[in-house]
Amino acid sequence: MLQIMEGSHAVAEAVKLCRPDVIAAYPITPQTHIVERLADMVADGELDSEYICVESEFSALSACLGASAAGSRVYSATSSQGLLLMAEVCFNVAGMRQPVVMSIANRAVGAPLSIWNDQQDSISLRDAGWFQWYAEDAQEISDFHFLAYKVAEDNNVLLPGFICFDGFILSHTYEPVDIPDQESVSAFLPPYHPVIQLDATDPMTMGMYATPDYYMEFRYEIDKAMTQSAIALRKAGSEFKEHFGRDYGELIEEYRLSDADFAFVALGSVCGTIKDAVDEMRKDGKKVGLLKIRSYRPFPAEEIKKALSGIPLVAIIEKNLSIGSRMKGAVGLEVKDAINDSGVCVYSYIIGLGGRDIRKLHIRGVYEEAMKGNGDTFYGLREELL
Amino acid sequence: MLQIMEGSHAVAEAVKLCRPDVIAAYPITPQTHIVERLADMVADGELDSEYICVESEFSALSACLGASAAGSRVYSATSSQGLLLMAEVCFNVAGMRQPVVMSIANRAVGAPLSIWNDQQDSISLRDAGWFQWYAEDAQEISDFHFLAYKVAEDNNVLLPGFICFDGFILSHTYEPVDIPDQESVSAFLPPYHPVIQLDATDPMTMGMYATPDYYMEFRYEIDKAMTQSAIALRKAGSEFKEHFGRDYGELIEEYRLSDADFAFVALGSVCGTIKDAVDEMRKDGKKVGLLKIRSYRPFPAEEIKKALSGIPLVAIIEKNLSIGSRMKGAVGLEVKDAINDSGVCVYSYIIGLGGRDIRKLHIRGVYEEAMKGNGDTFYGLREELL
Amino acid sequence: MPLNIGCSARPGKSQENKTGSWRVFKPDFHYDLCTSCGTCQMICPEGCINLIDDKFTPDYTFCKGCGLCAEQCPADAISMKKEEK
Amino acid sequence: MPLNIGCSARPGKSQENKTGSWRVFKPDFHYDLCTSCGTCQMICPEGCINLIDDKFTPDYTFCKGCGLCAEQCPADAISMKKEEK
Amino acid sequence: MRELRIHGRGGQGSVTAAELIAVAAFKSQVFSQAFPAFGVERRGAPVQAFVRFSDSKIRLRSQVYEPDYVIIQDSTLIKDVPVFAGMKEGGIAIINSEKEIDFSVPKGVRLIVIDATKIALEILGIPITNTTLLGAFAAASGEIQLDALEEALGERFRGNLGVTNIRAAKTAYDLIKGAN
Amino acid sequence: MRELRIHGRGGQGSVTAAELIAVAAFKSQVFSQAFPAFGVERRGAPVQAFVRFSDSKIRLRSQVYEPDYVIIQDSTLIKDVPVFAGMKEGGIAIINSEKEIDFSVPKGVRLIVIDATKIALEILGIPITNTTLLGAFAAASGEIQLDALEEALGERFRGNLGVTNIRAAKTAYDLIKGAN
Amino acid sequence: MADKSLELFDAGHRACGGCGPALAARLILKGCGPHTIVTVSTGCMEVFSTPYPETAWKVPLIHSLFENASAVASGIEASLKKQGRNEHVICICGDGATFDIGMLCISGAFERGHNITYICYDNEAYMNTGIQRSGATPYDASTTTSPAGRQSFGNSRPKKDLPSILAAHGAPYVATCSVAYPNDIIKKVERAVNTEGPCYIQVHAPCCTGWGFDGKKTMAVGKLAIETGLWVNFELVNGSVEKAKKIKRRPVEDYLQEQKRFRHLFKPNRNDAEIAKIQAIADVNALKYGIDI
Amino acid sequence: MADKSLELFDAGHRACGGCGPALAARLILKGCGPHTIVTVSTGCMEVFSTPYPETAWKVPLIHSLFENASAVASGIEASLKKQGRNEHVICICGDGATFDIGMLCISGAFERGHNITYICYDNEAYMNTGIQRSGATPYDASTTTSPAGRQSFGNSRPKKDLPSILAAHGAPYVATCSVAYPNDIIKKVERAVNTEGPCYIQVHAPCCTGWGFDGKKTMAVGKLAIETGLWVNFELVNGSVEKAKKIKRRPVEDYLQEQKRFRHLFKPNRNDAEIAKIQAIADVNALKYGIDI
Ligand SMILES: Cc1ncc(C[n+]2csc(CCOP(=O)(O)OP(=O)(O)O)c2C)c(N)n1
Ligand SMILES: Cc1ncc(C[n+]2csc(CCOP(=O)(O)OP(=O)(O)O)c2C)c(N)n1
Ligand code: SF4
Ligand code: SF4
Ligand code: SF4
Ligand code: SF4
Ligand code: SF4
Ligand code: SF4
Ligand SMILES: [Mg+2]
Ligand SMILES: [Mg+2]
Repeated sequence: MLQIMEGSHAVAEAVKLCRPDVIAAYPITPQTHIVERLADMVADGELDSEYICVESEFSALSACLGASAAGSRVYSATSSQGLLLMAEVCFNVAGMRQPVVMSIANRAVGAPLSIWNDQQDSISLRDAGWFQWYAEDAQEISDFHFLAYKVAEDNNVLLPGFICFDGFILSHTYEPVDIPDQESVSAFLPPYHPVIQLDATDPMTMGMYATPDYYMEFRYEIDKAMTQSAIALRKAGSEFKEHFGRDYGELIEEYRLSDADFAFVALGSVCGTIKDAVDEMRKDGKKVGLLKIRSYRPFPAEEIKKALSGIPLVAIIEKNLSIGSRMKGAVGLEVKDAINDSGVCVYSYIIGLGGRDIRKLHIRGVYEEAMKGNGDTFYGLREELL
Repeated sequence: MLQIMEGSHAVAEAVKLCRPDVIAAYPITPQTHIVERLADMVADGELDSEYICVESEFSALSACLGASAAGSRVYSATSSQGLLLMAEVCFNVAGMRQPVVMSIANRAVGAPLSIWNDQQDSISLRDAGWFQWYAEDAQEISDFHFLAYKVAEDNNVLLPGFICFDGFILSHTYEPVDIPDQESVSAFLPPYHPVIQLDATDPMTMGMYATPDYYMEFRYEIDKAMTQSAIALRKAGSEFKEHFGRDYGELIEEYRLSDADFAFVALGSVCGTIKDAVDEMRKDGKKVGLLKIRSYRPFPAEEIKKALSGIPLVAIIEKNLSIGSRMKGAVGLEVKDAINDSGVCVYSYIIGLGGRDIRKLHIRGVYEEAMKGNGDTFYGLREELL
Repeated sequence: MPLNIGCSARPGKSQENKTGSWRVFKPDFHYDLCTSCGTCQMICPEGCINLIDDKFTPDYTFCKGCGLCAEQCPADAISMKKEEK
Repeated sequence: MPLNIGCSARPGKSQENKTGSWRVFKPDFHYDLCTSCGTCQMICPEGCINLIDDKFTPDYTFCKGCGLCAEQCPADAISMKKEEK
Repeated sequence: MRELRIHGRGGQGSVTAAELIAVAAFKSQVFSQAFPAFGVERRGAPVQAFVRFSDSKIRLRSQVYEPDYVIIQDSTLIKDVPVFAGMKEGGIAIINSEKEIDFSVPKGVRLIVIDATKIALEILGIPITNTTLLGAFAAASGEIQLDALEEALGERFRGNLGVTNIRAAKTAYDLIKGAN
Repeated sequence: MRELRIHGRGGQGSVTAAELIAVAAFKSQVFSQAFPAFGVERRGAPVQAFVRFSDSKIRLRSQVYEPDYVIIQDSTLIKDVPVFAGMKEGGIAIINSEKEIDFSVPKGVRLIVIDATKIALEILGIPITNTTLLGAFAAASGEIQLDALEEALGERFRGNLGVTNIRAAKTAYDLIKGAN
Repeated sequence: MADKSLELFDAGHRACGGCGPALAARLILKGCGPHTIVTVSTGCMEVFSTPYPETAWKVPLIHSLFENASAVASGIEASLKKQGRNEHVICICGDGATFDIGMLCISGAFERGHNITYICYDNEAYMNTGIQRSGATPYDASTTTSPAGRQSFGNSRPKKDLPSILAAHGAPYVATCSVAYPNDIIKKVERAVNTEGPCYIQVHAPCCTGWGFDGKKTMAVGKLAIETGLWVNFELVNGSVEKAKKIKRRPVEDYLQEQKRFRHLFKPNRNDAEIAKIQAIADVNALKYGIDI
Repeated sequence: MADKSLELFDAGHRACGGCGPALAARLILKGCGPHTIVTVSTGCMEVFSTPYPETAWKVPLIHSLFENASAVASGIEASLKKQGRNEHVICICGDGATFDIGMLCISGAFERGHNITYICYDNEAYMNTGIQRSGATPYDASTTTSPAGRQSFGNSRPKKDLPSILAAHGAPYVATCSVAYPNDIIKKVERAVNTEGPCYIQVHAPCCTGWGFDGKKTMAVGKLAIETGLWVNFELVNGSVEKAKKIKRRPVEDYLQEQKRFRHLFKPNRNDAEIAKIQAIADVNALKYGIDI
């Protein structure tokens, strides 16, 4: 049913419909409204989950790991500092192949401390073995949760995943969102049946260490599972369409790209602003378009290559910064690799860090800079501070 | 004086010569021999440092931050899980612009747990704002420490840095190394004079938070400082040559590249093995060479582009894996970006993860694969396990 | 005004934030009742009550009008009034 | 033999590691002295002393020869001898 | 697309007001989006919130810089905050104030002054003016239907609180409608 | 470049032996490199260590697969560990054993059996054979000078421990030299 | 003796009017004086007093993370030792930073025996992030992560006994105090910073916003906590109770009724069973510290 | 009652001969029985018993990280609760994982009151990484990070009192025991797993390699610790000492002399002053737990 609600509450509603057995999360702005709402649901008996009020993010994800290993569907959510604090556990959960789903209300990382949005937190965990999907609006956030459990728990995948959405910009915004009913969700997402499990009636040891004779093959298996997750997502996406009408068959979304000679590439909520800007610029006669990356991990290189083929100028709108990298943005490097064509000019623009607002005029500004040949740079700095 | 000693002890000797006021580190294989040796020096009164026996890596780096902010030169060392555990602090220290120097005895990260070498740990922290240098042998490890403090404490830099070297392979190997005397080191590396400092006679607040009005500019400043560190390193490197004769004027090292039509690119100790393999292959008439990346952060894109110019086939020997990335290796993406020429074929090879030994024959094998057009893949998997 | 390195600052700037504008109620000091006990000064969370010419005087530039001083004054020498701006 | 997912395993495989080969000294049981108190079985860190036909019998496939059983036997019924291999 | 900016102080319910307007707009078959100016402000400090209205799906995610409407919950803000900044010509500014003083508003902006505090005190018994001002906004802007607003209020506030808040909104609505 | 592999058990000092050889080689003006087979082995479990010798800087970082020399600290290992694996023709294998039994070694490999335990027990009073075997290695291989080895031992072990270890090494050296 | 008139915490900070922790900061600084270096954790205190570039602190202060103030302080102390400097090193951290996420660094710092004073301003929940439960949240208090609801009476766990935990770490001096008794805070802080070794002080700091009362009642609510025995001001010297204020106790509901976080115990219906449990907590406190007159 | 003959820990593990912790593992499993799920921390125990694919564990076991076994156990317990399952959930962790780096997760798990039993096998240093100091290392023990040297007598801090710390967390049952008394371990573990709420057991587990004695002496050294009063086997029920074994004490040097880690107290010269300090620690223990006959 189409309802209007805060993005965080859309998350909470979606999580509730996924029926996690155990929830363990630690509050951090801007993720808080999610866990608060879930706590309310539990307190009111609307949601029959064990809610563990942990003392830190480190324990949050560790507890999720334990519960998952014991056979439960689990859920967590965090942001920024919290994600960094659990970095070691993140790598661990992926290596242990537990299908944990975690919502990330994206936020900048310190120092300096900032509670505001960019995507440095999840991007910094890009090696960790979690799939990472970025939502543009509340609808995607909500829908991604159903898809995430489906994909994570797929026997060919068995990997954990982040559902990323821009903190405040999406988490704290009221907007219309279609929340399905329990029956349809249950039909789409059956209960979790673990492949490996802690069980006294059938003992096994989990999380052993691997000598040089075995380690590399285990890492290979994780990478393979990640590749499999793309297939699983496409499959789940088309199944989702059958159930709910909305289409998530692709890991990317193309917006007015087919005839474009300039493409923006972006992740998350800024795609909405870019779409509006693209429409405006089209009216001005500029043949621009947008490639939205939904799945950053696995990185859909083939699709991106295809979608951008023939477009000579590409501007990546990056809400992250890999300090000391030439290109500066982490996404740009991979887009460039995907295109693999030096005829194409791929520029990375670091923008909107730490909650710096991104307006349509900035999108247009990026276009101007790219046309002038200025790229791989910050955009929108206050010169007077430098 | 040229001496023979274990790599870890070469680190300890170098650290001692740098005269850190405060050392805080937590043991983890294969870093342990470093801190044990430093503990010995302190226990025997050879080293006049405050040695804090912390309860975790999280506190190790946090204590270093505090001591550095109070005006001390500080030192830490870690590996793998320890580095991941302090990930949040790493980002913090860089943002707070404290010139902390930390040795990383590179080790794989779990799960599965592995105490053996690859470079996943430091590579995973590539966004954190620390410079990252990779040593090929004990001599480089030792020398890098003098350079690191010099560069980190440069007023145009004021950033922390990792000195990375392959765990066990370098840390546990006895080999000859020239350890300078205290007088020469002191002449090269004067005492630390902090620019900002906690001091009751001149109070200031450090580590404030930044609203969207300021945050992005602070991040820009860090990135700029990182760029400056390359300049500072070149300067320090030539000064170092004057003092000690060894040359670290460049962020890369070229080995038989000038006439090569095939280049390996690598970081760390495997470069030694590659050099031997290159010599062998040269004897077989293959015009191969090696580009060794000393500084991965800042990434010396210009230098790499120049060094590889005209070489049509490049194979990156990667001891890391960015799970779900098309190219798989993190270094390859940046090399490809640096070259920026689709005429050049850049292949990434994931090899030697979790201590899988890398032999000359594997280097030759990589060459064969590249010649066959197979790239961006694992090399050396035990097929029978898959 | 370039940035201070590492997001640091020296004391002083806090006073640029005139929290007096937040005030909805205003403490009125009745010095005829005041016993100069100093309680108000000690407990004002803004630290904005100063002893000026032997009188405990709120600094309205910062006083948020929380009413704590009025509530705690043992002599009932402070009353809160709706702010007029 | 493909890998088990997540580096996991079921019990049993430990026994493939025959730690008996580590042994330098070997416990010799003198059943004439043994009082069947069971101490040795309880305290062997390898858990490799079994009650077989009413006799406490070390499993030399795993016994590391640590000597703990001999040291602790209250009846001095176990002696350690250099291993002959 | 039309845009609204609400100015208030921490604790005065500006964010709630924005949310309620968005809900009411949604119930009035208008696409809407509401969000706060994300900050760390404590009780008493100036805050803002925004609402967008549109006939199609709203994709834009930036803050509001050129509002069609402005609601000012507390006239003391005017001194310290540029409450009228960027207002469009033809826009409407609604100010809660006891006095009918003449705030100097940008050219072409219609100014509505309402003593919402008095209404709130009378009906709710507390000087929380957000719901009252919603009524005024509904009347002045026409972006939301009164019954949709009432429904939104009824859902948000249970029991008697709902009844009184609806009454407060309606009172202001009628007042402004009457004044029109 | 020549390569040595040492087999032993955790606690028998194989890694120390490798290090001492490398030090002695260094003192003998030979470039050397010593390192253990990195593992998690506990006391009693089989372990390995390696040494390389060269006339130029050693850059190679892989383990040793085709050794010129092998030292086996404990003959009980032979049953469980492929101690002779990869040995080069013309190589030398030194085994600590009480008995002069004929170990079947690869073709072209010279076998030296020495009762190092006896020597160690006699001179050091404990069955730690690593230093004794070093003497044998020096004599058999010629890679390191006896005086360099003695210097290395003297630096590593202080006081009387140094004296006795040197004596043990020298005894083995003389024994093997005499046998040659 | 502390110069109580010295003002080391600037006006202009952004705390709510009537903020207990803001008052605590002022009083703490009066206790330790200007020759002090402070580390703070992420939380209300840090957020209302250090938005760049507006610091309210006139003593040197460093903020690093939410959970590591005590480790940062350890490093500072070591550095000062090496430099031969002798500033007091204190941590000022929220209860979340202290009872929960900071326990690793705190336990480590206390075990190592650094000469630091760790002060927790205890407003009994994570206020900065919107009133979530912490280990310091009292039994039955409703917070956003321990909400009262149809199947919940609020926080279901008793307040963690951190003073005892840190005394068990061997802290030579542990004390509790309250913003309701300003001179007591100053005195105890002064004693702590002048005691060699790691000391701990826990300051009850009512938070009008988080607990749900009017800002003018901050001191009154704090006093009620003590008068009902739900908070006890005591000193533990080398692990033994040295002093605890004697009082004539009032029933706990006098305290509970003042605050929205306990409203569900009275509305829609009075919950005598739960109130009795809270009364029992006060009774145990009274017995343990011998505060009844 | 525990079936003591059931063997749940397989031979073939890679511990040193005579390893105290390996023995502890066997005995612990006898105490809790097969209806148990174990979490272990990184350390000797994990390394000698779980190299892929050779596990020594016949009960379900999970290893995640060095520092989070108690948090993982929290999750398992919650999951079992939700599933209506009732296996015992126990943690078996080294002293480093427990006293030091695990304190965050432990403190949190105990505060939340999970129904788990946390067992520390205390070999008094980080053995897996090569004998570095932990918070459990006794005073003056030489380790690789607290080496005896020209300016040091070894570890300069007293052993952290974790049983008291966890009792102060409200643990209903806290006990210490030693591999030197196998039946006592089994009994206490059995009691703990059958006590509702978070329980803590600390098993003294001499490590021949790390302490420097011959593997055959593992039990003897453990007994000496108790006979000298440097280790006390006691039970704390709801915070109060319920039982502590009475002994006729021997001088501490009988224990110290057996171990290389204390050798510097006797060689080259006997250090009476330091030995007296250690004797004082035993004396305080004896007083605190009333163990003297
Ligand atoms: C690792 C990490 N997790 C979560 C947060 C979010 N966070 C910031 S402050 C805070 C709560 C602070 O609570 P407390 O310490 O009690 O201080 P208060 O705000 O109540 O004064 C939280 C959860 C963070 N900054 N870092
Ligand atoms: C975060 C992290 N830091 C350090 C290590 C390295 N490490 C592994 S085990 C260990 C020591 C274990 O000590 P303890 O818990 O006492 O167990 P023991 O080995 O003594 O049995 C250390 C330091 C690690 N695995 N992870
Ligand atoms: S509290 Fe009242 S009596 Fe005391 S100084 Fe202030 S105004 Fe005067
Ligand atoms: S009303 Fe509050 S802020 Fe104003 S002076 Fe009184 S105590 Fe201070
Ligand atoms: S300990 Fe000795 S007496 Fe007891 S059963 Fe074993 S062999 Fe027999
Ligand atoms: S010698 Fe050791 S391993 Fe062998 S049976 Fe006896 S106790 Fe067990
Ligand atoms: S929320 Fe509470 S602690 Fe935070 S500033 Fe407001 S009153 Fe103070
Ligand atoms: S080092 Fe100690 S704890 Fe580790 S396996 Fe050996 S005896 Fe056991
Ligand atoms: Mg708090
Ligand atoms: Mg240990």
